[in-house]
Amino acid sequence: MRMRWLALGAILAICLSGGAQAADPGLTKNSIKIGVFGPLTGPAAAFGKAQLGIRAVYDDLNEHGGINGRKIEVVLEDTACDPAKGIAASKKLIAQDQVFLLHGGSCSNVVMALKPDVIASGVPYVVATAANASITDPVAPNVFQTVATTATMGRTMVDFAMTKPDAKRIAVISHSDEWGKSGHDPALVELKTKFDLTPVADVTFERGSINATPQVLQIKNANPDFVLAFLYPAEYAIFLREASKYGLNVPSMGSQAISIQDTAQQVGNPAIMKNVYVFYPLAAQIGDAKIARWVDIFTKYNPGVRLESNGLLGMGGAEAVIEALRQAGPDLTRAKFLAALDNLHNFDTGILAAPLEFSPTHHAGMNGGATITYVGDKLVLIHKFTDAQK
Amino acid sequence: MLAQLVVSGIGQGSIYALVALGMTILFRVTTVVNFAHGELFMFSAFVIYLLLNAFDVPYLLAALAAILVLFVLGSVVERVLMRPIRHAPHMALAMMTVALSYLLRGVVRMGWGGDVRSLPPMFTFDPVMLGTVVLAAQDIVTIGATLLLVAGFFVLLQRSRFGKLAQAATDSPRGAALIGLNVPGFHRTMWGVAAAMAAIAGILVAPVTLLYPDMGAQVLVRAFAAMTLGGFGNLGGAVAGGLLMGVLEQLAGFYVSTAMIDIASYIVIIVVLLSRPAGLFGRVERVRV
Amino acid sequence: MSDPRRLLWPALLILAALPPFFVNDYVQYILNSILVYAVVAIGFNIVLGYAGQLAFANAAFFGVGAYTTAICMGRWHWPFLPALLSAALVTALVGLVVSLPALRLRAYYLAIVTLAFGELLRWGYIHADWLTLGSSGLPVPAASMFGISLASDRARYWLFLCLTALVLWGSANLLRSRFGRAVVAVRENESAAAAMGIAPALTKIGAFAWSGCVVGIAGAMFALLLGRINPESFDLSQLLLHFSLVMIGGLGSLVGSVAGAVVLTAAPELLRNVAGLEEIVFSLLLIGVLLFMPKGLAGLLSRVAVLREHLYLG
Amino acid sequence: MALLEIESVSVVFGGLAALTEVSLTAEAGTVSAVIGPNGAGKTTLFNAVSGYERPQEGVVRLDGRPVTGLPPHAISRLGLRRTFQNGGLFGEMTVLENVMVGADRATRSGIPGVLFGLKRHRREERRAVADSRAMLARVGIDRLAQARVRDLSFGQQRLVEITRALISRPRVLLLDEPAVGLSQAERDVLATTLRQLAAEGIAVLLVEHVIDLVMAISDRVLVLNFGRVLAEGTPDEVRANQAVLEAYLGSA
Repeated sequence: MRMRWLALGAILAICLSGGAQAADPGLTKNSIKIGVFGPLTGPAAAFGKAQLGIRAVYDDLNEHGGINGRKIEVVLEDTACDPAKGIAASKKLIAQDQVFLLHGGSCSNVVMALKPDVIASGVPYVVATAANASITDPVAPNVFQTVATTATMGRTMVDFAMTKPDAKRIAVISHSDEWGKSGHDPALVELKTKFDLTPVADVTFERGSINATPQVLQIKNANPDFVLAFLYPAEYAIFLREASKYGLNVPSMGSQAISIQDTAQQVGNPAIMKNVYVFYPLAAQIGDAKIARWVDIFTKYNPGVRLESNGLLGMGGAEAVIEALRQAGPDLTRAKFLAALDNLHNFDTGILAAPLEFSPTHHAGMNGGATITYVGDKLVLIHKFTDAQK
Repeated sequence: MLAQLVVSGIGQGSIYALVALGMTILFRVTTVVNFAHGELFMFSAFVIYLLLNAFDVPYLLAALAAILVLFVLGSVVERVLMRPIRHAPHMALAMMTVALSYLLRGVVRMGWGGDVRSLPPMFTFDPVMLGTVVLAAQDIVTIGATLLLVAGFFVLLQRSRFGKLAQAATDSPRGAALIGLNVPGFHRTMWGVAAAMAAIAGILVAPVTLLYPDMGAQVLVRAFAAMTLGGFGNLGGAVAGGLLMGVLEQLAGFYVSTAMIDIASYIVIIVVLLSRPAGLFGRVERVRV
Repeated sequence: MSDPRRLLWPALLILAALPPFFVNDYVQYILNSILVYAVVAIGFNIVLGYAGQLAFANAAFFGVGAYTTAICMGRWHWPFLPALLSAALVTALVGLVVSLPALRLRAYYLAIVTLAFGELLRWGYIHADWLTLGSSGLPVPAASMFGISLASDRARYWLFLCLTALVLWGSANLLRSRFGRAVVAVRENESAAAAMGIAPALTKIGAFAWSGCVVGIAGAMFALLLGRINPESFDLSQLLLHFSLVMIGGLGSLVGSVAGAVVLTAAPELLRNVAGLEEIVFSLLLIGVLLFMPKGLAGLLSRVAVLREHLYLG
Repeated sequence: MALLEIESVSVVFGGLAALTEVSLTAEAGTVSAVIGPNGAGKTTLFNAVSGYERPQEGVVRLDGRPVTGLPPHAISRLGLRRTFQNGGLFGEMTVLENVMVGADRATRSGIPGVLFGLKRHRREERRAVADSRAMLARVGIDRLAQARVRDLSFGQQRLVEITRALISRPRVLLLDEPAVGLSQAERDVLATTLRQLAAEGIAVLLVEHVIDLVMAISDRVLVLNFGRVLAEGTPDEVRANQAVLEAYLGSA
């Protein structure tokens, strides 16, 4: 008698565990569940527009018939750019919502905090706009970055600065938070290794401060040829205003978070903008036909939300996810999706300034980016300093 | 270079002085330290932003309206939040202002989201050159307004009957009530005046800085440093402390390191309060058994 | 026969040990967070509630505990237990240092000095790259205790549960002894306490040291919970949360502190995704407590007879 | 030498001579009273003896050991307890807890023992509760044990403060106007209790306005006027002293 119960128990156990292997979670006959997360609230909410852009691309895909017969179901979670909330969001998406893949993260500290558990869970994770190079270094099989890493950005900005004829004296101003530091450090390394230079001035400027006189005067004292600024939009605008007030009229370059139209509006003086260059990760400036499709998608699915470059930044990653899903074919599994991403070569997302290049050992997809500046009152994308002088 | 730093420091310090002045006036009359004063300052900037963008009124009108709105807000805060717990221990009063700062930040974040907004510069005439020293229009206005307000408050509190009543209401509320002074009403007015002071600081600073919900905290800590340096509850001390803090930050930032700017106020607070709690001009309170 | 109430706490403990068998990783993580903030609230209540000192240094204590643990484990490769003990000890010392101004300064001055102290410490975390890796954050390596790996949330839950129970029990014993009475006596009437032979200065120092020790333990738990520590976690918004935990939970009540932690850690999970909503709900809760329910949740709970016996209202 | 010796103590507040060369000795087992009009310096004398005021001149000795200048809690630990004219209790705590603060003086449990709830310390805690309840019963207010002190009447608060002082087994007990606010019945209980304490060897020092209570139970009486000693002696000597009659009771 007892034997029968034992056998029944064993069969039951097999079914339960067996069931789990058949189909990856978050996948049904006609839907793929994707967990999108980012700083929708809190001080860094401006970066959260990337998540709105990502969701818009998926919504647009659904309207055009989805992919391989499946529609994308987006679950949106907030991290408020706080590691504790970020971990809660990712665990909710993995354990509770049981999503098929994760696509999110715009604050590197949050991504670094939740990365270990995500790697352990094996859930495919495409990083939205968090750019810290250490996110995909060392490489993890299920973690991919789809924007230029801070190392790439630092290198590109230094290279661009050095294209200014006989530029030798480079000054750097940055925030002391993670975001500023992750741009500042690689730039100094590039300056040292490639050009054997050290910055003539290296000053910090705290988030939220409203006066940059000591910083501007220190930089002016070092009479630099070029200033690299790893600052948030508000503080970069204050720096530019104060620089012009004290006669520091030297070209300066802002990093990826800066949207040049906003800065122009915040500075409120076109003359200053002549000397302003910004690292630009997108294929063209907003308003150019080349990226009109994505601008329309963003505004269509996010009515009333003011569009700026941050909003479009994550869309390249969404295009990569869609491409990988397409290549993985109808009977989709996480393994196939990861394999498809692994050999996505020279993939032009249409929206990003550079193609995405992945391989099993290299998951930082985008290396390089353009620079955007005002020539007269027209926005122009350039790669060398001299391009803007024509 | 030194002159430029000092001038810019005074321009910056006068903002701290304005905020510290508002907090000191409130502290002197109601013995409450308003931890939400930074947020009142932030809120007034957003009120101006709303008026300018939604109704397209001239800046001056928007500024005056903001002062009025903040005065009403201050009075409502006193009536609804502070008066019911006026007999509670200091901790409850302090916590109420902390809760108020939390609430204002949440309301603004919900209303205007996380975007950083900016106001057109209030004065567009070029900076004045004093030899090599650049004095921006904004600094002149801020310094001018601060001196004006300080003088005004000195006359109001030291000379006028209103000032005497304020002093009476502080020293012995019960005594003041006995002579027919409506003490709670008086507190409500002072909360209104303090909030209006925060609005004035907000009006002067908004065009210089950029608007986002968390801009209040920075200014609050500097105002504390100013009040501590000048001696808690001492009007002249708050203003002198504010100006000193502004200049100190600039000098520390230039001559020592720009990383020092942020902690100059923390160091001042700790050093002054541990060595001479009464600050430079305050009087030492003697605690009797 | 030992009276039945003595069985109340052990029974609660066993009951509390069960959830890991039923919940998924996400809910488990929330439960772990609740335990961390329960210990934070207990520690902060000792200084704010029992000793009546308006000190704004709790987020700083929390940071010191977390960083000490992360540094001991991350850079010097200590196992978890010695790192936890050193975190408790170092933070107790920091508590002692912070108590020195408390001996001379009254309400507001103490609040402002401790606020400045907390921000100065955070500046230190950012700029002491050689020790804390600055703002890029300090990873906390996988921990184990007595050979049991603490990598999974479930294992961490049982560890946190033991630590919380230990802190709750130790604090209750201390508060219901001559030390606890001395702390409350000094809060109520310093000169009368001196007349009874209680040294006010020593008592305040003891309260701050014990509070530091407890919040240091919470910091160590926080380091384990996140697996990575960075300076922004210990700023003013963290301090606001600590204040809300204690004020809404109940000033001067251990059970209130735990209740505050449960409510305020679970609530944000329900208020997700709406900008500013959490701040508004927290501040309205705080205002509501200050105006209508000064005793906080503890006041509410104390109406339940069986709890009043175990509710040390001090 | 006497248990408590006060030798020509003078206290000056910013130019105002609150006390000038006041001397008093109190033997163990006796009740001494200090009387005088308001502002005569009675409370200042208590503050000087118990360490709350630093006398400019003079010495206070306890058991022959000089204690002037020691902080209040140090003097208290040597066995000198006092009550306050107003507000000497812990408002938020219950009557029992207030009294237990007094009982705590006797316990020797260290922090580690208490922290880990060792048996010895739990027993000590239980004994402290039992002793406190017993002392409350002795003073006749045990029914108030669970009440919050803040909610009690002024008279009841005085009795709680005296109970707390008694349970801490003082060697010298300073009582600042204990009889004020007490009903006649409560005053009788107070009188007998004080006499019993003296009988147990405690030196009781009393500042009091209720003259018949003072005269009934005091062994020695010190009369202060404007900070100076007007007269000193047994109740009868003082009652007959002409100078006291004039200054204090109005010319007969």
